[in-house]
Amino acid sequence: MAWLDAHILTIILMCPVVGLGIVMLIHNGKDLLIKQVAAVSSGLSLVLSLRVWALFDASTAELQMVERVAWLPSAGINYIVGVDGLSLAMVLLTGIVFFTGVLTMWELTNRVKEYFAFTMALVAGVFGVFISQDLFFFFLFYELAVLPMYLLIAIWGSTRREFAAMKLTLFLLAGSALLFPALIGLAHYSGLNTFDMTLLAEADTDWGGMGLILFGFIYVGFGVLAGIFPFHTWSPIGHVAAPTAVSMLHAGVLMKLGAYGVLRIGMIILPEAMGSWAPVIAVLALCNILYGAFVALGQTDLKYMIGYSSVSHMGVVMLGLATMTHAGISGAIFQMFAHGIMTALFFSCVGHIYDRTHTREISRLGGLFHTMPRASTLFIIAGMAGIGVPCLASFWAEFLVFVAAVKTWPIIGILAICGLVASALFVLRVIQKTFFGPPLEAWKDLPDISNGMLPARLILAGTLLVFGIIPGLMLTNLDESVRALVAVLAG
Amino acid sequence: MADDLNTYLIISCALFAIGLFGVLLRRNLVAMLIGVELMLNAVIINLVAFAKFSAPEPVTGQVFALFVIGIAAAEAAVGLSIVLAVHKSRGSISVDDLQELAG
Amino acid sequence: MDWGLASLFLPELALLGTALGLFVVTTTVGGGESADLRRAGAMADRVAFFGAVFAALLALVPAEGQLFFESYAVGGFSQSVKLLLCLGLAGSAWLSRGAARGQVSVRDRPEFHLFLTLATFGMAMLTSATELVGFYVGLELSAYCLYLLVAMTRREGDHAEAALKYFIQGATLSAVALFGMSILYGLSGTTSIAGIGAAVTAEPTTLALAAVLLSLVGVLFKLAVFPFHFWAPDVYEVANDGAASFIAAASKVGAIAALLRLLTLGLGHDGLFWILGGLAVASMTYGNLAALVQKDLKRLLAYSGVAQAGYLLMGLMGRDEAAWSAAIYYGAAYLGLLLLCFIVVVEVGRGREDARLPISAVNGLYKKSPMLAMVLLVGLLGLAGVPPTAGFTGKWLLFKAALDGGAFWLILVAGINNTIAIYYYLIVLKAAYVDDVEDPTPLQTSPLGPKLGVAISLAIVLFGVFPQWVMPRLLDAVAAIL
Amino acid sequence: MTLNAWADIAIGAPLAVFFAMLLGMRAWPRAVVGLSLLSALAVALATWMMALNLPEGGFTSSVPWAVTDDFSVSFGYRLTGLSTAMACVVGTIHLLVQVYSVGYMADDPHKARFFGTLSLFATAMLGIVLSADLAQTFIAWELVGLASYLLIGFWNAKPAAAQAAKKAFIMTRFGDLGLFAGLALMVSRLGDLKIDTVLLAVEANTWEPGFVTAIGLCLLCGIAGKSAQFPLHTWLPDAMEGPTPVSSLLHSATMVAAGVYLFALLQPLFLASEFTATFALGLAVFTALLAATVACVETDMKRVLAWSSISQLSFMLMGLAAGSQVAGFFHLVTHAGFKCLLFLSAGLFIHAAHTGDLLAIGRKVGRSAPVAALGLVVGCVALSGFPGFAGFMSKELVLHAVHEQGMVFYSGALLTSALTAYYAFRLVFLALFDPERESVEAHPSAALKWQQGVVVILAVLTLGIGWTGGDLARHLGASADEAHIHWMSSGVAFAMVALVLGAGLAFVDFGRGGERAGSFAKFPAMHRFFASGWGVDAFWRTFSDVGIAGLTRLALLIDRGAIDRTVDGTGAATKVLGGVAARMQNGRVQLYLSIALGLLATGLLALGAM
Repeated sequence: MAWLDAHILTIILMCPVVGLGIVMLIHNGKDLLIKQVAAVSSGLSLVLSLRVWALFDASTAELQMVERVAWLPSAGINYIVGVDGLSLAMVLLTGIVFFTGVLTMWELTNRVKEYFAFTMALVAGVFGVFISQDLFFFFLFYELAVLPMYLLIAIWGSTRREFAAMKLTLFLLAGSALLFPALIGLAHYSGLNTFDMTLLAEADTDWGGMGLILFGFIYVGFGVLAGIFPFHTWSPIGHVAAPTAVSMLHAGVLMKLGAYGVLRIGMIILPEAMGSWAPVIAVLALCNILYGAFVALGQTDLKYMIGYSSVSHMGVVMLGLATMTHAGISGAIFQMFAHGIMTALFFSCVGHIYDRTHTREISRLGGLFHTMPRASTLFIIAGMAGIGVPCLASFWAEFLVFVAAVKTWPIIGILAICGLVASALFVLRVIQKTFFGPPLEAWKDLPDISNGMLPARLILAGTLLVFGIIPGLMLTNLDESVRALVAVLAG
Repeated sequence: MADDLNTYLIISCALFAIGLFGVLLRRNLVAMLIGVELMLNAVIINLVAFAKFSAPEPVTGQVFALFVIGIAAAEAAVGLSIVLAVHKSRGSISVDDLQELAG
Repeated sequence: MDWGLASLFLPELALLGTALGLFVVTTTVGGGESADLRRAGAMADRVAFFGAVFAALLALVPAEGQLFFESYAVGGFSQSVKLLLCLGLAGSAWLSRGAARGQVSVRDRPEFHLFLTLATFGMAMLTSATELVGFYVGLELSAYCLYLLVAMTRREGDHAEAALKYFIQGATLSAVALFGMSILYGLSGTTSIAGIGAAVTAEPTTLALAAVLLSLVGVLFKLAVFPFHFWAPDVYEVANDGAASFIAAASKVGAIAALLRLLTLGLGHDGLFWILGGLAVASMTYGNLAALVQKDLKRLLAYSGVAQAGYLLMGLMGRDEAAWSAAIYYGAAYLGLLLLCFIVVVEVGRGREDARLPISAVNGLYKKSPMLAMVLLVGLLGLAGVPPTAGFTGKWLLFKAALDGGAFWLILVAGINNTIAIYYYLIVLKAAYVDDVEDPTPLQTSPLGPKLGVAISLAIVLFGVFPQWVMPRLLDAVAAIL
Repeated sequence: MTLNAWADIAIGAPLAVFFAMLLGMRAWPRAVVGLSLLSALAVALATWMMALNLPEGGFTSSVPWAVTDDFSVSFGYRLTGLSTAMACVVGTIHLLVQVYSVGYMADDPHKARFFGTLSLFATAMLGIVLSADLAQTFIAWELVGLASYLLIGFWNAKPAAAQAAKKAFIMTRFGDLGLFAGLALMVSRLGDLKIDTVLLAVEANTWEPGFVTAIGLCLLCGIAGKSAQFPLHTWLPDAMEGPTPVSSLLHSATMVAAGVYLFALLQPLFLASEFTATFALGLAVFTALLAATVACVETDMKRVLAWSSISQLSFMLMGLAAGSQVAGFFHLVTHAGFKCLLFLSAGLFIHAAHTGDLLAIGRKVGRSAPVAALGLVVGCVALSGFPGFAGFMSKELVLHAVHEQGMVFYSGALLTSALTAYYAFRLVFLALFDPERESVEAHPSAALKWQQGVVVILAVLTLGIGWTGGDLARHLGASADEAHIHWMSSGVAFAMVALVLGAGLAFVDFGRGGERAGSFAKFPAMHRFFASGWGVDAFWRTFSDVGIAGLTRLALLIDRGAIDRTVDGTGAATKVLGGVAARMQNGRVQLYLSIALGLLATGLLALGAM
């Protein structure tokens, strides 16, 4: 057992990789066996991420469960894996969304083997990013997480899938084109010639002008994936075209990679540059919140609406990071977790509706509350979380971020609070149009979510509720690490 | 024209230039081959001139020249065989007919 | 018979032995009956393949020392490159067995393999030559063999034109390079690269640097760097698959080794490296942009080769062991990735009469042969520099070395280029995985083809994730020649 | 049982019922209803126990909920005179409405969902009332908004109900913006939002006046949203789409009173800045007048009561803004009583007549439903401020308090109370004394007994509440005479004149038969203006059509037009560049060589220059 605890993070990373290997060996025809292997590997990674949560000691800010292997010392690369307050929630989020994603796609019939193989590669990349503490491995897993998206969307997607897949992949990789020089530049200009993040962070090198440029590259590079304002147009198109579980994984977890990247690499290693970039990040985040909400209001397709709502909620995350205060950053990380779960729930419900009605046009849907009470209630729970109704996880996140924002930049804070109304507007409009109102003839006898498919969504709704009622669960773990980060940022 | 290094260098550069323009401007493939041969001969003159005038022990230059002569001959053989193949397949050895492969 | 010296020359001896064997086979071909012609052809395939594998094994034997009056250095660097060359030869020989798709007439097959082996021998000489004469002879020997290989495609058509263009550009540029070498000889009075290097660094006059740049032209031509790359698209597209795979993979590794050898001349001069940097950016951008609009798979690989040469050249801006070892690592990765792509080209192209292969030929590969589709996936994503393949690690190490040479903004250009490149790699991948095909009959591939592809892709992924198995050895090897 | 335990029951029991409903809604609906009634009883009991054995200095206990360095939120209870009194009001009314709903919802298939959401509302309302931390108040405040959204939209098959629910939620959300901004501003000064710390900070008045005014106005904005004050009041009349028990519990007695309760709780903060106090008073008077005029011309029974609630809420705010916590709060208590009675009896009328329209009810039902008629009469008399009844006792205190604030406000208040009397009696005459009443005999169903029982109890309570002013004041910690009516003062006289004028005019218009159009009909322009709610609703509709839709179109334009086009443009441009590069390879070998050697020459020259 001790061995397991010592190498728990690598084992979590290996779950999807081993799963991928096994799936590749299974003959193409045996769909059920492939799904079971996927379920076991995702279930195992979820259980282990819960164990990491349990083992986590909230009283220290240092990295825990660290595994360090000198990989290629001549080039300054070593395999360092560890988790601290900032990444703990993200590991759990990935575990949950991965497991529920696999369950949601249980009824897939078209090319099952390749689907689960690519999904597991993607998730291995995501786990890798959240646990790795070395820039080389961070970027390796980051790109590994982005590439399978192309095939997942292009093969199993729906509307304009090839165009959307290509646009999404090129947009994200254009972002990573900026990251390449930035990450290498960090190792070079710090004079340490190592990619070990903790060393880079501790050695308070004077970056000078180069620090600003590097931070700019990192912010825009990772920001593209986090959907910051001018670079967000790929995310709605990508979500609409992607199959359900892929949009769950994508909006739920992948967009957090971007924000996590800015946090872990930008803010910790280049604190002074963060200081001077913070106002820009805050203004762009404000645009994200308001602009995303108003565009979501104008959408006619359910998934587009959720896509733009993700853009709006990611704005809250970036605003929280930009405040550089304890409450703000804790709120931002809480929002990354809460929004991940919420979007996953959103997409799984929309996926169910799309599979039954084969349309996502809000105008053609109506009165679904009576034909599909389960799907509707779950969608409304997700919607309420989106609006920031209390006793659901997103409330605490937005509450902390907005309070911190008003404290640091009163004008931006107050304007950001208007985001509360904007998000209420577009979510309620959709709920009213699709679920309330008289049940339409066309959708008379549609089956509701079956008992088999319900547990996945219940897990998601349950997590929202648990973290909504007991925010302490999340905040105590974050506390020390964020305090240390704020101290670094304060310089 | 004094019998010293500069004269030979001038001659070899001139020869090299003539050969180069032969390759670039002549329409006929065989003429282009001749141009390449001229360039190689210019190099040979160069080598021998350096060996005679400025090299500490001249033998390396002359050996190098011998090698170049040998290889120039091989080159001519290969070049002509390819020109022959072109003639068989295209029926002409003018450069203007060799423009199908593009894009 | 003192085995001492001969032990240094083993891989070359193996290659010469194979060449001799093949030469004997070519003499027996005389008669016209097709039966023994086919037998001779099959015999030639076997001799060539096992000869190459034997040579590769011999290259593993550690050897250290000088031959032929210090003009032929054998060491870690040369032996590792020779290993790669022999593997490349084995791969190409295997790909062109039975002259895949019958592109080389049965009568010419023994000669085909003879020239392949001689070309590899020439490049092996090039790698160890520490002296201009040996360097030049090796360069020309391999070049002439390649021209003939391209000209050997059986069917009438454009192969002769491609071969001629290849020859004319090659001959002219090697003459220019020779002119530069002669001036270097004139300035330094010696033909040993080390001697010349010392003379050039002693008084770095413009003439000396210009001569160095001129002498580099021959190698840049072989590497297909931007202004000297015009031969590549035509040759890849039209040459028979065996020759094309050899030119794309093995000859590029040879070119890299030659460049590393020759570049030691101008190590001290920033100006020279900034011009190389300029060439690198030009070839990256040109290669990637031109590849965007290609419809033929092999022509696309050619332009991608030009772009990869650009990345490699930029990596060398670091001018230290890290850069040199990264270059070899990237060369090895590139060799493996190209072999993967050509396995798919050969298997998919079987039965097509024309040597060309449009991208649509790969449509629906996921259904026709899932294993080949996976091989293509790893090959293309490796070329695109996507983890966990060796392509990614290679690019990372290359760009890290480039940054040590102060090329931060060049790396940004390289990053953007990489994104542009991903577009056309994904276009091919889309054809293989997404586009459907009318007759989903499974592709009858050769028994060994896909399995060899899977083995190579596994090796590429493993070397990508565990670079430390090979990098330390490369670093020591490179330290010897720098 | 310690006070803490009682408070836990008050908040925990209904929450448990809500979750039971969520999980087991379809399986055993009757069980959920039973549980809900039981929990309502427990809550009422808990609130009364808390009120009765409240220690002298009040009782506060809290546990940290979310802690960060800059600011932390705690969950807990702060039992004072004010909070326990309000809790009792909520507990009792909630119990009565739940009992009434058993009858009202007897044949509705989604019964369990109704009771579950009603319990959720109870938890949230008590969360506001008992909270010790303004952050917890804000959280409960939002939850109440959610409960009201779910309850208004209970019959979500009806598009009108769904639209009303959305409108209610969004309009209260506008108000919540102000509340959140106020709280956030306060937090930037204090570490946490505990009510005691806030009140201490206000007493110490360390903050500069501008800051206090800003906070006051922000909080007022939140109160205007929740307690339907001008301009955020148009959602309340539409909220009548919901079932009648919801209208009675939420939209008259308890939920809308949350804003008033918050004002009473933080009264020192509002009164600390002169400007906020007068602004609040002016706003209250204006809203009261507006609502009263609209109530006079409204034809639907429940909408009349809704506009009347808005008007009475403004009376409470007037009392508080004028400085007397007892007056405002006492009016809240009495209003909760008689308005709930009016709504429940309206429910009976609408059940009998199957329509909400006053004239139709008058014709179809009229006096044939005795209990409903009794409820209506007692309610309207109390509402109109007939001396001795509940309405008069509390409104008199309010008028007395407003009297000191200057004649303008006082005259406005008097005019409003006259109008109140007018529409109260108009209601009675139209509903009960309709000359052409066809006597259709009502068929009392078994369930009706529950409803009629509750109406009778409430009628008795309404009669009694008027006299409890004194001990309520004592409970609030103020002296008893604060709640004493100065019978012989000029204020009472003016109030009597207003009452007689209003009632008289109503009798003249509707009492004696005739075309019963009402005197307002004589001025058609004014009639239409009042009927449209002074055009406020139209303003909000244009705001959303032009403003929000316009912004959306602008955002879409930017998104599709500018950003998307540039992105696709760059993609296409690179392909065009690719074409150019590929064309460079045009097949002529001599061109290739010239390009190569030309570039080489430039390289050599560059070397020379370097």
